[in-house]
Amino acid sequence: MSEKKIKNVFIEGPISSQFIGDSIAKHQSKKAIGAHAIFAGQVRADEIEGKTVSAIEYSAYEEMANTKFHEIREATFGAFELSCMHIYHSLGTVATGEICLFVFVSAPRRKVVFKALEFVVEEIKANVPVFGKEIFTDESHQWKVNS
Amino acid sequence: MSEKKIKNVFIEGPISSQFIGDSIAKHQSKKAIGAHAIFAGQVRADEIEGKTVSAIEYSAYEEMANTKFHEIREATFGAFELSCMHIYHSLGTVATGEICLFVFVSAPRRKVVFKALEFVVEEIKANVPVFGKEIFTDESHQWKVNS
Amino acid sequence: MNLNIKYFGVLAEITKCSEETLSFSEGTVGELLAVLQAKYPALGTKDFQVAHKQEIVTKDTKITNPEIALLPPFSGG
Amino acid sequence: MNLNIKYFGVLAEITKCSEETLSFSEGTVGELLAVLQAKYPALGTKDFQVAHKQEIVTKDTKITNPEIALLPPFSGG
Repeated sequence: MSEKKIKNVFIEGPISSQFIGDSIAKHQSKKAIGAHAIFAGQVRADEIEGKTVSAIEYSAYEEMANTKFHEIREATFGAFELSCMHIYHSLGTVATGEICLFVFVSAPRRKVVFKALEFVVEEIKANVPVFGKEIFTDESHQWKVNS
Repeated sequence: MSEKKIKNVFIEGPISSQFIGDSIAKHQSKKAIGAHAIFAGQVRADEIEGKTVSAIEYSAYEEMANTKFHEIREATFGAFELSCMHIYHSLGTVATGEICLFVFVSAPRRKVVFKALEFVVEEIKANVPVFGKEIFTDESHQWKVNS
Repeated sequence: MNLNIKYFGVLAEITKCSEETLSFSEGTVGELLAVLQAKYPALGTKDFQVAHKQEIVTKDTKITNPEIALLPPFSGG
Repeated sequence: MNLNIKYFGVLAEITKCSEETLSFSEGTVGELLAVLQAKYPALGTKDFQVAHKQEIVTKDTKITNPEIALLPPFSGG
């Protein structure tokens, strides 16, 4: 593990499409970059036993989650030749259609960005202690489990 | 081949980060979508034999290129369970740091979006008659070849 | 040692709190879980992992740090 | 048949035009290329493909459509 400062990955509420656009814009001064790949997780209006999801309320064991995000970042930079990587995850309520996870990787050449993007997202799903409470339109809820 | 209308994929000049943000925003009403993946190709300031690229000037055999983009779109929808797919490519001059290719795929679930994104980008690189002229800072040029 | 036990997701619904302080003599994670399951029998019906020093640990891990978290299945992203 | 020959990228630099009309009796792509390479010897030094009906074709394809394009290596994206 490196001694780099552990960043806070969490954002209160949804991640706006403008935030994503602005993140891309910030990389346009980095002229060694040739390829960006982005993942955005959007809250689905799933129907479960006749009830429809209206939002997900995210909570997390934040200290551990930020440590895990940091470890994922280090492992990804170790495995793939990337120029930049950014991860943002929502906390609190994110309505259907809104974005709750934003992963952004950039590299000089394209080949690595697809694999790196998938790696980061799968690592987050598997190893980061974030918990989603699916709120139904009738205000009942259930705890989401990743598949 | 389906009889769907062939779209024009080309945009004159660079693709702005705001255009990408706005494209994401347009999908937030599609509540069956759970995952978006985006590829953005950015023009690199490559150094070649002591000269630095300042821009790429794109031209294309447009009719055939749009047909090929259409075929790629059909093949991708056939191979992966996607909700949406959008492809935009620049024509004309795109300076270093600016974006020349934007591929956007969306699906209910994440697993397919990484593979679909890579498939689309590789198909474009291999099969679409687009030609990039690398303009150096001293105004000389060379014709780019994809690797 | 006074332990600070944190509960997340459905586990916090069972315990009706997000964290609590518990006096615990030296021992393993398994021994702590026995205490907690006596206090909250419904915990036994749930799938969860235990984090100690921000790492997932097994039942035979000896507790050396006061912060312990009970984590239901992850569902980020 | 009058053919409309389109040139792209470095090939258009060699021919000094992006398209031209050429009278061509019936024949194959290979036969057309022999005519073009006689007119533009430098074409022989370049790597390119031929598109007929918006598909890449081989030299023995018979030309049945008036639009023919000479395409250097693709470099989109």
